Amino acid sequence: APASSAAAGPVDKILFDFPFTSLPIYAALTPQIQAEAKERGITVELTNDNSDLSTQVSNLTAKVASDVDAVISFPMDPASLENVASQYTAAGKLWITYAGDLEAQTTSLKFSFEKSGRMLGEAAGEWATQTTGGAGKVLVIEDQLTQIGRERTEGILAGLKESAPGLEVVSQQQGVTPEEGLTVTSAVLSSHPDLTMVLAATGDAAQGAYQAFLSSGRSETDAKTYVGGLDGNLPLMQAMTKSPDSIARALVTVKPEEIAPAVVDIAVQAGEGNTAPIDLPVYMLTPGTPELQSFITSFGG
Amino acid sequence: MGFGIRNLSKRYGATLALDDVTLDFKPGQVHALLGHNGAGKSTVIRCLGGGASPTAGTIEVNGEQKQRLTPRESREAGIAIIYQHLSLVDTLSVSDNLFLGDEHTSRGLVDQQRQRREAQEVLDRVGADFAPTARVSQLSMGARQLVEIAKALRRSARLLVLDEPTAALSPVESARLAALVDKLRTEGIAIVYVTHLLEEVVRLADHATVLQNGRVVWSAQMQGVSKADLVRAVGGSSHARQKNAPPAGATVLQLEGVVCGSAPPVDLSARAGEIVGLYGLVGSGRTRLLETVFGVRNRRGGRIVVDGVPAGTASPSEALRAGIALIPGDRLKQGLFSTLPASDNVVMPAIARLAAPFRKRREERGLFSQAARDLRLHPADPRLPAASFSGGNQQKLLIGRWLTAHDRVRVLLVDDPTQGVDVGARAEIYRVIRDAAVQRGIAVLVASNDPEEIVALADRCVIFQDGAAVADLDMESVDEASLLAAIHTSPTS
Amino acid sequence: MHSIADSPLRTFLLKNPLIVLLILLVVGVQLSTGSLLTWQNMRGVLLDASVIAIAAVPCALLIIAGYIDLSVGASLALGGVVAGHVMHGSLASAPLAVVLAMAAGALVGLVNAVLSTVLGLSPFITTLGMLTAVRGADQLLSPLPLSGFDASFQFLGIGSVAGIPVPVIIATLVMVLATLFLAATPAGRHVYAIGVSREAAFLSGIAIRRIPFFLYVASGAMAALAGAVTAARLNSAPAGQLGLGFELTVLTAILLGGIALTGGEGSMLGVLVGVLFLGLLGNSLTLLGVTSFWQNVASGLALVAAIGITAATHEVRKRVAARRAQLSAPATGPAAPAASRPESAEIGS
Amino acid sequence: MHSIADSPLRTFLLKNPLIVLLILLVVGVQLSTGSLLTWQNMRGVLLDASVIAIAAVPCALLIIAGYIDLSVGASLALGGVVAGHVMHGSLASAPLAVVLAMAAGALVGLVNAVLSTVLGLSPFITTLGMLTAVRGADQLLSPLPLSGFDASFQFLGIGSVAGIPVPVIIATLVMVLATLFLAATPAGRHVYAIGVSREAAFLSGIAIRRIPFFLYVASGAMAALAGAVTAARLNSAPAGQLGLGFELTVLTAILLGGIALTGGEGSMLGVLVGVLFLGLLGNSLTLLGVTSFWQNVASGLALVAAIGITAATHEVRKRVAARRAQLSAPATGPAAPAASRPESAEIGS
Ligand SMILES: Nc1ncnc2c1ncn2[C@@H]1O[C@H](COP(=O)(O)OP(=O)(O)OP(=O)(O)O)[C@@H](O)[C@H]1O
Ligand SMILES: Nc1ncnc2c1ncn2[C@@H]1O[C@H](COP(=O)(O)OP(=O)(O)OP(=O)(O)O)[C@@H](O)[C@H]1O
Ligand SMILES: [Mg+2]
Ligand SMILES: [Mg+2]
Repeated sequence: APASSAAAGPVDKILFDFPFTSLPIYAALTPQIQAEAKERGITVELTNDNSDLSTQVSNLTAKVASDVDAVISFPMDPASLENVASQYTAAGKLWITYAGDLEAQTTSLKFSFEKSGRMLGEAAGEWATQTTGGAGKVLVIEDQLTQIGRERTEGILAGLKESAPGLEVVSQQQGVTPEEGLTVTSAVLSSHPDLTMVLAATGDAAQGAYQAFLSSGRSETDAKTYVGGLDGNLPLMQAMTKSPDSIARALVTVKPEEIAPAVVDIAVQAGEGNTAPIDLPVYMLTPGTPELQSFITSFGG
Repeated sequence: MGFGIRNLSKRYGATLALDDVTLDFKPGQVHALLGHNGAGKSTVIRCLGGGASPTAGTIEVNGEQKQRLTPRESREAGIAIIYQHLSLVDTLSVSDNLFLGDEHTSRGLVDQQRQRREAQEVLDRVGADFAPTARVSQLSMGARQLVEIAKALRRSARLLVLDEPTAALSPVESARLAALVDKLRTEGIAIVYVTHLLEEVVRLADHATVLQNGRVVWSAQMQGVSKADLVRAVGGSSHARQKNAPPAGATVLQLEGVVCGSAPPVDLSARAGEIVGLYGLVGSGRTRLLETVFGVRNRRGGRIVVDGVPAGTASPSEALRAGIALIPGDRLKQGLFSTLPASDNVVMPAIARLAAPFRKRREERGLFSQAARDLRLHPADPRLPAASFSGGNQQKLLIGRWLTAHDRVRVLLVDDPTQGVDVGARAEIYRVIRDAAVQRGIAVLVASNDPEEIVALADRCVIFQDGAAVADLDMESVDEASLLAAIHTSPTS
Repeated sequence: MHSIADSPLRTFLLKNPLIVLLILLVVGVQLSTGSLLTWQNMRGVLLDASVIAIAAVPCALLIIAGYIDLSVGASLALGGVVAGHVMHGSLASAPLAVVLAMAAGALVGLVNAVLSTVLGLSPFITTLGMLTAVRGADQLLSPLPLSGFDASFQFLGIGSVAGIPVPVIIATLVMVLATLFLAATPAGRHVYAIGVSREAAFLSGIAIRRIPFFLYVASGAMAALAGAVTAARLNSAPAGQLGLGFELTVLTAILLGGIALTGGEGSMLGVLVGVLFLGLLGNSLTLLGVTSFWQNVASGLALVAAIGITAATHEVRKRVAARRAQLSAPATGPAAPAASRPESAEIGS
Repeated sequence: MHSIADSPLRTFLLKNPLIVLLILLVVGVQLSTGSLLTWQNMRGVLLDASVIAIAAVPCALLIIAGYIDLSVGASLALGGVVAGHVMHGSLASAPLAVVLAMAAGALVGLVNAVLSTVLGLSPFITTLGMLTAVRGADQLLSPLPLSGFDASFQFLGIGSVAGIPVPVIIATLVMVLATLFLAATPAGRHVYAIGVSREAAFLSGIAIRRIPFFLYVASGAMAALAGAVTAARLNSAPAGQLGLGFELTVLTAILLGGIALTGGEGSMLGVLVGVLFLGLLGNSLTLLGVTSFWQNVASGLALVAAIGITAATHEVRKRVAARRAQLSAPATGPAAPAASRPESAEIGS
């Protein structure tokens, strides 16, 4: 529900607030947004939230009185940002929620996390049905600390269950970084040497899992092994290009080069009074995906 | 009604620091506790003050027998203690320290005004010339001692315990303290007085007890007891001056117009084998001079020449390279590695010299046992942490560090060498210093507050006043009285 | 005792150089952005600073007493979660929520106190262990974020009394009480004594365990209060995200305020300056539009610079005092005030 | 000196109680999961532990000397990023990558060294500032992750020599060298002396700045080496994610190993035990299938328990030594070796 469609007016300056500054996607995305905006004569400011909720709130609060016309913010905890969002809209600015919906928002840029998780789960389940008759042991590397992580994890589990009920989820472990993925997978591999699938709520953790398989002696192209994750991850995409049989079998991701125009577009459109939300597509990347190379490029590879 | 201890024992690990000791402390009497370093004197005091709990026996307070005391109980029973190692809080003011743990309050808040007023009164009583608002960290050792005494007096104690109170005091301050003790005695306070200075015992004590290895070996009223009797009872040898042949070596150390801080330039020289005493009042600048020569403090001017070569002394390690070593005065703070084993404390500066390039453990052990023997270290256990040695034995560890370690030392600077050291070891330390000077042909500067020590040790004595070297006395013609006279005459007269 | 008249302001500033830096920062950023000193912006800065200050004050007292509490981040989250649960429960009442949150924090503090003061375990590692354990507990208590509270509860975070935001009032109160405690009560003096030397304090008959025990409990309770305030501000209490890394923020503010980890020194004014400095630094970098990775570089270097300037001024102050003492005091008088051990400078402590 | 025969093993275990806990942990988890002691699993644990150990060793030396380095997490990432850049550059060569990574880390160490030892600023806050600043620099150097390295470089992380993984070899080497350094060189002894009392060390002519200076440089270089190893293991070097929170892991391992933050005590064996304990604890919880929130609770409590048991054994050891000495020694004999400072126990330190 657009709280303030009255705040129409040309958008000259936008604030892009993406809190997870340590993620590679942050570094991939921001220059593209800046380039896109520049082409249209719009300036972009960035925040530095260091993946910390209270820093995000402080930084956004500090900018309420500034001359930005629109903010595109990825809320670390949606409820916590309602207040800030209403301050922005009250100040006559546009609030665009990135990956979520707030009551006080002008509009939103949607990514369905549950859906992308489900896509991965279903793809993995189908693969298992085809190659192993739907049997096998699965490790799910989850992220219970953030809202999006929880949604993704739910999607993965639901997708798996629907498409291959015979799969056994032997362990669910917290992990978001490559190091965490590596450590956790190594440990689970030792209690379940016959582990065949790892699905991770982040591509980075999936990459750690991939390395764990390799260093446990699993072949890069082992026919019965499946590693999949959410979000682009360069090393995994590169592994996919190396061989069609790579155990890096699936990544569900958005396309940075679609996000950048969308971010600028939605702000401009909202400024013009059009507050329809934009739904960004997600893509399933597999070793056979033809545009793999273009994804690699847009992720900075 | 009185105070005392009955069959008191205290064990530290394997050390029986007190072994069935019974003592009475009577009102209006000064009871002196004597004995070698590590005999158990401070342990008696720690038991009285609640700093240690006895293993067996009882403590009598006001006619009541107690198994142990907490510090608070001890204080409430009227016991006031001045510990051997001062227990003041550096970051607080004098008056805060005086009332620590016993503050005057009004409506729950500290009554600063009243505290300052009372602090001023008690500071006046001990003759202190600093304000109650001064921070303790800004006071000299002597002044801190006065704070401790004032702290004890303030509580109108009925048993006052002083553990080597004069070890860091000048003769003037000691005399002032003696007068205070006399006055308190007439007020009916029982006093326990620990010291290694037998003069003080003769002058002050009504009763004396000698401890040895935690046991009472001698105890008597002081009427008719002479200093010689005490020396015999303590088991030390009196350290009469053994005259060496006057040193005829070449000049080893020359200070040419050395300026430290705001003091006037100092010229001074010492020859091989010569021991030069530095004598003066508290704050007369001896420590500062020694620290400047050793590179601890910035030298503002002048030259330091060792064996004819100008020595750079920008830091202690440079000074050491130039052949200058210092045994610092505030040894516990400036010297002791309290948690490291005794052997490390002794051999630390020697480790690097012995190593080639790896450490030579056997030689290190040899050095330690040599020092332990020379200085009668007790216990002579290299593995015991330095903190668990008695005060005097900690001093010995540090003296041992410098008297054994450095072959290359040409100049030895010694600040207050026998502070807190017992009579027997005192003689040993003098012998070790003298031997080092004569046999190794090094020049020694000894700063001391004890005229007796200067007489016993020095070949020559330089008198300090207000940071300046005002007189140079040949010790052949000097005794303690003339030394005392020298520091109290003004340099202009 | 000073024979040369010195302006009290100058002495004060020499003693608290960070204040000068703070003023320079404020003036500089205000001139270049024009928006630092707006009421709106300062309100945000003060609100952030208040939350830090509420938890930092008892923590600073612990450090002065020679202890440390690294578990405040988890206690903060605990406070938020407990308050959130109460507000979503059947007895929803803002005062009850605050009281129970503080009680839960106090419980964590109690465990810290028993471990560190009664059992004498290393405060650093026990409170670090508690940080991890309590953080786990927070998430178990509230795996999903609680949000959407009564206005009565939100008042704690976004309300104002006489135009002053409630968290600022609380922080001011805490700070004033702590200042009074330190300066004017016996226990306050004892905090310093314990920090300098537990042994000396013990021998003076001071309750060397009871005071830090109480401070640990206070630290837990205050961190939880800060958590309740944060939850009220956010109108949400996400267990996994509240107070992440908060312990380091608090510690940094305290250290910036000139309170040494070795204990025995420091003042509440220092804490205030440290907290404000941290808050204004982050805010200024954001207002200046410094890009994100450069912000990290800049704020890290600013920390180093701040501590460097404090140390340098300290040095200057000592020199000045020493020179002045030389001029005024007789050479044989008692050691001059403030002229402390020249050696230590050379050792570079 | 011991009149009652005691088994050296028993003495050893009483001195290093964490080893007992470690063994109990291993046996318990092995019995209930059957997979802890598989080669596959131990290999994983050892690899993780090696990375921690490489950085923890010089860090522990710094702590023994009374300093601290909190910037190791950022130096680790820096090492990974620099090595990654070299491997993607025109001169791609694994040895060069390692050397340049270590040089970059050493540079960070150098800055820390100048700030903390030469200028004498608070090591805690300066290295904390450097942590933030260097982390920012890491991300500026490599905003996008570098990945896909030569096999020659990956060998550093996943290769083996004679069946032993390369990181384990490196860690062992570092540990052995440090043990030798501490025990057999004068500088090693000086580290303890400086840690106990800088002033006393200074007056003993010890290079009180040079030694910690060198240790800071070593700490930076070794953390960067650990970073290169990690990058090789992961086959990628994501600047923002490498070594997040690593400084706390390292510090925890060191403290668990019985090295006190006050300086002056500790051994490399302690670091080894601490590192292994941390690694095995996390691994065991994963093997046992404990869910993530409970893992936090359990590992926090395990830390507290570990430090508690160490302290309790210490106490027992003192008592035993005292009793034994009473039985065997004559009343006035020298003190037993292990009986240190009973008062301090009475003060409850
Ligand atoms: N904390 C301790 N731990 C172990 N042993 C101790 C401890 N304190 C004292 N001792 C031992 O107890 C014995 C008695 O020490 P005490 O301090 O009472 O001696 P003292 O007579 O005061 O000696 P000094 O004249 O040197 O001060 C010594 O052998 C000493 O090593
Ligand atoms: N820690 C200090 N800080 C500042 N000034 C000091 C300090 N210690 C001594 N002084 C000053 O330096 C001057 C010389 O003192 P020094 O300690 O060298 O005298 P001393 O002859 O060794 O006396 P003492 O008997 O106290 O050892 C005195 O004016 C004293 O006030
Ligand atoms: Mg004694
Ligand atoms: Mg002196």
